[in-house]
Amino acid sequence: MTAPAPAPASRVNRLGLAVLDYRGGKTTLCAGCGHNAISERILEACFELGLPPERVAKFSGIGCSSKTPAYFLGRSHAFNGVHGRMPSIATGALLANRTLVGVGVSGDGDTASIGIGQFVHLVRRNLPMVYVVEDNGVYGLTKGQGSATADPGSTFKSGAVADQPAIDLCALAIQLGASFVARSFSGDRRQLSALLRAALAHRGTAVLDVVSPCVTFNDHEGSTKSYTFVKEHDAPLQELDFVPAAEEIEVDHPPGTTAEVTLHDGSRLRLRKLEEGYDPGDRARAVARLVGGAGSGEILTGLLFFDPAAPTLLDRLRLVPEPLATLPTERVRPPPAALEEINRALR
Amino acid sequence: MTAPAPAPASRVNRLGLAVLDYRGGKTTLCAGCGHNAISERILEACFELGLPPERVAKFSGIGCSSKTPAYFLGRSHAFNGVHGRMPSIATGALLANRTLVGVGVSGDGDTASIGIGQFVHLVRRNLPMVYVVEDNGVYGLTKGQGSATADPGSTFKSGAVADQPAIDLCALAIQLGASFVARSFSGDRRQLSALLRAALAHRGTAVLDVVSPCVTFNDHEGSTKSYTFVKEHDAPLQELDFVPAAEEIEVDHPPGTTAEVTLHDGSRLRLRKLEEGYDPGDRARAVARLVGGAGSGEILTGLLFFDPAAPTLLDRLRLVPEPLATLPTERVRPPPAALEEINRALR
Amino acid sequence: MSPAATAPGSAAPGAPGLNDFTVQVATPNGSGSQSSNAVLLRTLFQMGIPVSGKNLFPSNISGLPTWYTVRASRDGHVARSARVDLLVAMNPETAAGDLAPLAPGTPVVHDAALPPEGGRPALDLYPVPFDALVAPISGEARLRRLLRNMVYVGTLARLLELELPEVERAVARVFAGRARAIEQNVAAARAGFDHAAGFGHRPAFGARRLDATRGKILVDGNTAAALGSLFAGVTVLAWYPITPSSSLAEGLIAALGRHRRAPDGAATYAVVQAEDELAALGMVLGAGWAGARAMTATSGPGLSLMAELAGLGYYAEVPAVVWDVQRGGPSTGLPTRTSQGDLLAAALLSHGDTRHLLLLPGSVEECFTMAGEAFELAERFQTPVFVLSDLDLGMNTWMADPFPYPERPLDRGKVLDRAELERRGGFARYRDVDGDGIGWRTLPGTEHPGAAYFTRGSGHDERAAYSERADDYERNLARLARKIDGARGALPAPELDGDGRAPVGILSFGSSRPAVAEARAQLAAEAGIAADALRVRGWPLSPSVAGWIAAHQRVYVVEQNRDAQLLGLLRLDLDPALLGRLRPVARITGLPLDARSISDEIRAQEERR
Amino acid sequence: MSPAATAPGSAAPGAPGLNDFTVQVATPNGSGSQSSNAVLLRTLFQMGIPVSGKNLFPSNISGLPTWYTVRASRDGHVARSARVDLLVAMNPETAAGDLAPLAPGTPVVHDAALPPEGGRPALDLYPVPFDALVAPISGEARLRRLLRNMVYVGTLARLLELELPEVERAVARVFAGRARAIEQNVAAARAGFDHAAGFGHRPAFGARRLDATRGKILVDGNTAAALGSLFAGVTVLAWYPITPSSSLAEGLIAALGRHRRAPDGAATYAVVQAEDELAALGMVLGAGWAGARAMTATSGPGLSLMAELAGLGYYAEVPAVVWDVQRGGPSTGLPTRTSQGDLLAAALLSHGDTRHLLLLPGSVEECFTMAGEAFELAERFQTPVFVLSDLDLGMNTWMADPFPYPERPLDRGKVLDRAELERRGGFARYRDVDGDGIGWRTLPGTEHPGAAYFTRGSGHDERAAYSERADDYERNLARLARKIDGARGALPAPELDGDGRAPVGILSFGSSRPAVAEARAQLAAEAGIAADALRVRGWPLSPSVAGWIAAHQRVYVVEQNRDAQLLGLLRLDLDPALLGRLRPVARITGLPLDARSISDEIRAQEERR
Ligand SMILES: Cc1ncc(C[n+]2csc(CCOP(=O)(O)OP(=O)(O)O)c2C)c(N)n1
Ligand SMILES: Cc1ncc(C[n+]2csc(CCOP(=O)(O)OP(=O)(O)O)c2C)c(N)n1
Ligand code: SF4
Ligand code: SF4
Ligand SMILES: [Mg+2]
Ligand SMILES: [Mg+2]
Repeated sequence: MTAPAPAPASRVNRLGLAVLDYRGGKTTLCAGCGHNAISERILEACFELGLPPERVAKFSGIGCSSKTPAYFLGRSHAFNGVHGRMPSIATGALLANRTLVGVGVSGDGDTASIGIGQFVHLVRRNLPMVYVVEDNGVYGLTKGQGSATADPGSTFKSGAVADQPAIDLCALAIQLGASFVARSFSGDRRQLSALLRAALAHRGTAVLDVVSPCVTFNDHEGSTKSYTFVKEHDAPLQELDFVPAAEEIEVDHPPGTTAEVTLHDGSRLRLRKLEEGYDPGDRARAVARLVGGAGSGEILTGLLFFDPAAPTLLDRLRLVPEPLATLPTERVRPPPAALEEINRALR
Repeated sequence: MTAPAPAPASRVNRLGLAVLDYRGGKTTLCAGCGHNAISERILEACFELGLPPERVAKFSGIGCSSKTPAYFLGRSHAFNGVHGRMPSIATGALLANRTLVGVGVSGDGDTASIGIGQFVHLVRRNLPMVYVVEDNGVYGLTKGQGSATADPGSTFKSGAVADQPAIDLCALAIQLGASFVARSFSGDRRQLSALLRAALAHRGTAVLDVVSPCVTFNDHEGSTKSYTFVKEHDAPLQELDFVPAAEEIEVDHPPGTTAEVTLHDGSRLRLRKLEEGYDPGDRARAVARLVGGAGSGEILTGLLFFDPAAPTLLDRLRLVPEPLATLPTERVRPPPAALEEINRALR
Repeated sequence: MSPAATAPGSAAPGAPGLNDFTVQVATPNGSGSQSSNAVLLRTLFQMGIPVSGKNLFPSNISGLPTWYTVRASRDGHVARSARVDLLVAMNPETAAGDLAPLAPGTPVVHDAALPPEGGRPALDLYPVPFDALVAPISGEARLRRLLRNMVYVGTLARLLELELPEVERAVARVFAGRARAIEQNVAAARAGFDHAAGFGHRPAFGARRLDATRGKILVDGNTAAALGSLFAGVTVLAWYPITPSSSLAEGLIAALGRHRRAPDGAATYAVVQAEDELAALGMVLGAGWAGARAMTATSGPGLSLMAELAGLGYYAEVPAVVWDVQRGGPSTGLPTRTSQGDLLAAALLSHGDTRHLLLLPGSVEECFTMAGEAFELAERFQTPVFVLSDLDLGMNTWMADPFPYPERPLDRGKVLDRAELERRGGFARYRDVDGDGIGWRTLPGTEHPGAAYFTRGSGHDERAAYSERADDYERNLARLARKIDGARGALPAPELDGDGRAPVGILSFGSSRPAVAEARAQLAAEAGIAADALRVRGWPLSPSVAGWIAAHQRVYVVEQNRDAQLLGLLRLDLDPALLGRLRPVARITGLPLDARSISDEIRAQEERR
Repeated sequence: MSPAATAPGSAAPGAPGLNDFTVQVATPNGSGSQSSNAVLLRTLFQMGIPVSGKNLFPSNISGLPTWYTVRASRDGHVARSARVDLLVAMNPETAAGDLAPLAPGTPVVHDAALPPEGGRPALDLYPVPFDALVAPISGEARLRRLLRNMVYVGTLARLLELELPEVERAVARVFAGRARAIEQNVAAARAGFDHAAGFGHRPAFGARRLDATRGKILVDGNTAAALGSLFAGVTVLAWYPITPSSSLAEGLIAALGRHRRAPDGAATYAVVQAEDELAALGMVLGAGWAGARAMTATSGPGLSLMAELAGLGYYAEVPAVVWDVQRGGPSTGLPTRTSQGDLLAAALLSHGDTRHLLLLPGSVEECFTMAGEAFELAERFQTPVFVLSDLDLGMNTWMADPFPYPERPLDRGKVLDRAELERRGGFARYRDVDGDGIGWRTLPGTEHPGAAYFTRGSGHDERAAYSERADDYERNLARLARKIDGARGALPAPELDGDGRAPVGILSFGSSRPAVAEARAQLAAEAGIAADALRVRGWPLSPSVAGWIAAHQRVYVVEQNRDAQLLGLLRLDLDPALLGRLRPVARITGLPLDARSISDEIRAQEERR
């Protein structure tokens, strides 16, 4: 079992850092907000993987969710941008310095409404980064208006009922060519941890849509994003174990029901299938399963799709291995002879 | 056979109007541009259906494609907006006057890049209008840069090769809850005509992605949006006949291979299936078929998805039947007693 | 921490007195003090005493510090007062900072369990055992937390001699229809009131019934704007939530639901929560083009996002109404603080030679009336109109006169219908037939073969046909400039105060209004400086502004931004000979403007001369 | 139709002469005349005669009218000349309009098959049987259509006494490496040349070898900007296509591909064609934040879309370079016509109190050098820098001095690396430690536990922590204002012309430069009016501008927009006492500025005095 045990403050990881080195500022979110749990899972995952916090760059848009990068990984740089434009800012930063590990946090409003265009194109580019949507079906920070991921039929606190088809960000991402797509629940510590660690080890855009109840505006009876509803309707596709690159553990599951996917750094995600026949490597069927299940109430969680071989934006651009940002003058300014030749050609 | 025969200028429709009454200004597009053929098909469809041109409102964004509303239906109002924002402008106009028949024309750049956010949300709202994407895989008007619908592997005139997953606007629309989705080819007069007439008769957003070769920048060998390539790889799902509401014709196809869908105004689209088992009423399978077929080179055309019962934005808003735009003062200004009561409550 | 931190005037002179004091309540956000503060405000209002309430809240849903300030002013001053005459310290996290700036002897109501720390100049402490007092009222912990706040209202009633029956009436108003809540809150207020009987002394100031609020209403500017739009016959609202404009849209949605649906539910309006602000303005332009009265409401970031479409509206000549309820910028800035920082951005919004009409409401009454004027202007001039409110005006509670019922039927501007087209035998959309730069338009759906025209944001001739000709282009742009310039006289005239003979003038706009009025009184009373005042209510400038400036030797331009943006607009517009008279009094702290910071600055400048 | 339609100066005085004439070629768009016109331009250039070329093309891919103007000027004037001294009428659709404004006796080369219609004042006609002449050269119809254009080059060579060997050399340059094309085009030119031998007479003006172009290059501003960026070490380009900026990005992509890839293909740069302009600027900000030299290029509509993110860059203090190659606005406007209409929009881009640094290149040389300066300024001042070029500068062909190799190594501004952090024991991102308003920053990935800071567009204190405090907010905004103000001296100083003693000054910016220079010569020669000139090259204004204005009694502010936007910026910035001296000479037709419209206007104003 590799799901993190609550890390005692004294434990250190392979870098000799304690959990404390991965903490951020005190949260200013509501007590009980799902987003707080996700912050904890992210910092734990970074701790467990032994990522140097200085190598991580955090990105977010605007919203309660987008505030959270201030509450984890205080030793990492962060860029809290404007509403819906986190993907482009992350893209620029990660092109400028490809050695960074990008962690983006967004909300369902930030991603599915104002930010849907940038989301679509980020996914297509397959820029290596983790993209977490803290999905509560409402605009928390502006006090509870409905968002585009609210399921039709779900009621808002105002009494209004969501009546448009919900945007399923996972189905959308898979259909657009994403290379790693998962759904989880802020309250499922074990599953979320495994997925986050796998996402951090993936080379490509890893989309994690995490249902994360808003206790203030969307946790009531009638909401399909409340703690109660999600707990009751969570339908995990797999039981997940993350196996770090160095570790080797015994397979203790009956054969045939377990699969393993190997991540970029050699680590593996072990999937014990709970839904017969679901294959996270089959793009068309994965989309069909999600689209077909829409409206059933069931919330499919787990690793929905994975393609480790999809070329990333970095591959396509064939960047040098070093960060572009700090290349010395002589590597970015062609020599005088080059300019002379250019001038000659224009003469 | 109800595909329009080339309408002689003298023929008149049920309104007593000739084709000439549906023409627009002289095209300024390149000779041979696929967009010109689509303009012709649109005006013919309006003529054949006997739509009063004054009831049609045309919308477009920016691009060669978006210029075309100037070249058909000169007796219809038109709003040529800014790049990528046609959906919102059309939404406002059609809410202001629900009695208008909205015809939107956009390009693949206008829709799939800068405009993808508005496209996604228009489709979700299911605003009644026809949305034609004149899809050539390039930015024509800015001289040939690649667009997001260019198939990976397709080469541009510059020699560059498209290397990102293409956005399949049809798959996207279906997945997002669209109610009418079709794909066609500017060169397939019969199919496009039937689809356009059905789209005009549909109550909801009718998305038509029409492959429309750009003869100047994307009609070369190596392009998957050239006339030659499309002709060779066109895989129609059905043979289509549009049957106007008033007409009744003999079924002359062997039973089992023919289906009919009935449109809002009582007209019907008759489908003679060419692909075994394809059911345009099954959202999940339709998406899976498109996603699964991506990369095969085959261009699936025809009616991809249809749901006549999906509630439209007008249904949800419960608008009065008259145009909001011209309601008289007494219907939009509450009486003095209402204000008195309000003032009292604030005292 | 104190909300004012180093804000202007925190060491303000003057002492509280009868019906002249400011109470500040410090609480954590989300703790439910909103209702208590409303009761406090209402009680004073019902006692006939002029009041105003300022809510200083964080950009956070719950837990961060919040301050609410209730000001009673026998003279009717309703600007923020930088003085704190009495503090209700409910937030242990900010207590130290809240107490620090207080003058010695300031009364402080606090939780008996949390006495303020030592080292402070002697304050006049009133400890209240909140938990003990609410314990008997409810068994529910969550409710008890809320009720604590009503206890301090009762305590204040005793200390400030508020009339208890009016407190109870106010509770009944605020919790209208919820009998159990009324009962419990009244009990809490009484408990606070009774407890305070034991203090043995009270502050040197307090309240006594006046007759200065008769016939008035209490309302915030966003509600006023929503109601104004309702009675102006708005038919399409497209919006995207953003503080501090959301309550304008949400207020309008509520009002439309109540007043504009037939018994069968059919609506004479359409509301769309758009996917973003670009879509919101796109919808408004589409609707305006098709003939609807269409509007949106936003704040700074949304305004910026609307830049491209705003230019389309200007150039394609489409009516639209955009409310910008300003907040602190730049960028996300201080989303829950007030500002007048979008003036230049709105006036010039978009690339190219774009100019917009602005309306600048300075009161809740004007939020109501200008909502109507905005539509009239937008349709008359066929152009987007930007109404610049702000958080202070929009979200705080103000006394106002009741809203007047609009007298005239809607004027929809120059629209040709079928019959008129028939009569004229056609039309040219962009031809200046009337000499005012405004062409006639038709609406889509008009059943006439000559009704259609082609609307575009690219170059066009008088007949709306595509044109790249230099002469068409130049003529069209010149006409547009003429059209916008022609609106000067149609926009609301400036509000003038004073007899016009003072050597000093104060020029301002928007929510600076009450602070300017009070500052004038302070200048006159404290420094013998008489100052006239002019408040600009629209852009482009009224023709009368220049003359007024010319009649004053020194004109202080008061505004709530860093870059003196109104002064900037004046500089862009006026004869340079007048500009030497103008002096900036521009400052932005995020807090509503107070009079003291204006009068201090003007007095200092006048004395330096 | 004529391109100038009612453009300024179409009835311009002056007569053509030796090495002083303007040839206008009217063709349908897409007919392949680009290469012929390039040969014509090059031939004159190679003969040592100063030249300039102006391409007037439609917003359309093929078929609509296009005009290309080649001007030869022994005096080195390279502004557009409104005179047409010789017309090549290749477009039957526009022929009538093209001929209409011509002075009697103007030489016209036309297709023998399409003689100009009667009723025109006698023109000097040179009919050429294009089809017959190209028939022997190629059997391919499409090719023959292109070759027709080279025929008129040959005809002009004869008529204007261009040296045929230089024509042939120019053909070889333009079709470099394509032997068959060279051969056929030379044949076409010869055919035109030979045919013209039969005319028996020629125009009264023509060309003769000079030595005024030695060492010069021919290039457009977008190429120059691309090359300047390349040699400034750009590492990230994010862009979205839009005329007239696309060729800047595409030129840079080509240059990067050639000069910045290792033999194994590894690139020291990243280019992304973004999904729109918001994403483009977002990427640039992300990259600039992470330490890259990042840029984008756009035009008006894209600039408007960048408004929100531009404010983020300003407030979060992120380096970024944005090229705005201006075109006719408002809205989509005239996408293929030039303008200086985005000046105010760029300077103030975004809501709130946002101000940006502007660079205003006036020549292709400056497009090169300012590309480098833009990065230096952006990184030094940690803020977005907007470089305002325009279609005339960016897409037309100009003579220039060869580009100078940058002398200094890249200055990356105040960046703390690990060692320096160690030494300082930490840092506060937004603290003004050096008194210039500029804090020190760290780059993500810096391996030091104290390196990280939190970047945001919302309120923050010196340590980059979230803050809503009034004092933090006000202090931060004031520092930002100081920082931007401090750039005045760091921006390129104005270019001055004249001895500074004239009573009249002409103040301008950008591509107005050559027209102003020529207008000064005209004023001196024709009206005896001596005028000094100052060209602003950056914003905020150089401190020297005020003094220069003060030294002149009347200053004409020349610019290519409707609303006198440079004058507007001057009004915003300068002592009002100086403003009375400023007089607008603002006009926008979409055509590149010509000298005559300036000198006429100034002369008229001077004479009216
Ligand atoms: C351009 C712009 N428009 C609107 C806003 C106001 N706004 C702030 S957060 C938010 C929605 C956030 O919702 P979501 O992303 O779901 O985050 P949550 O608060 O629910 O975690 C909005 C609309 C803004 N900051 N900027
Ligand atoms: C905001 C903005 N950005 C860029 C442009 C430039 N532009 C004009 S058309 C176009 C692309 C059009 O491509 P598409 O929609 O595919 O139409 P096509 O010309 O291929 O029919 C672009 C980028 C613009 N007009 N506005
Ligand atoms: S409002 Fe909702 S989303 Fe925001 S912090 Fe509170 S619980 Fe979380
Ligand atoms: S450039 Fe392409 S898309 Fe544009 S008109 Fe020509 S063929 Fe059509
Ligand atoms: Mg949310
Ligand atoms: Mg295209």
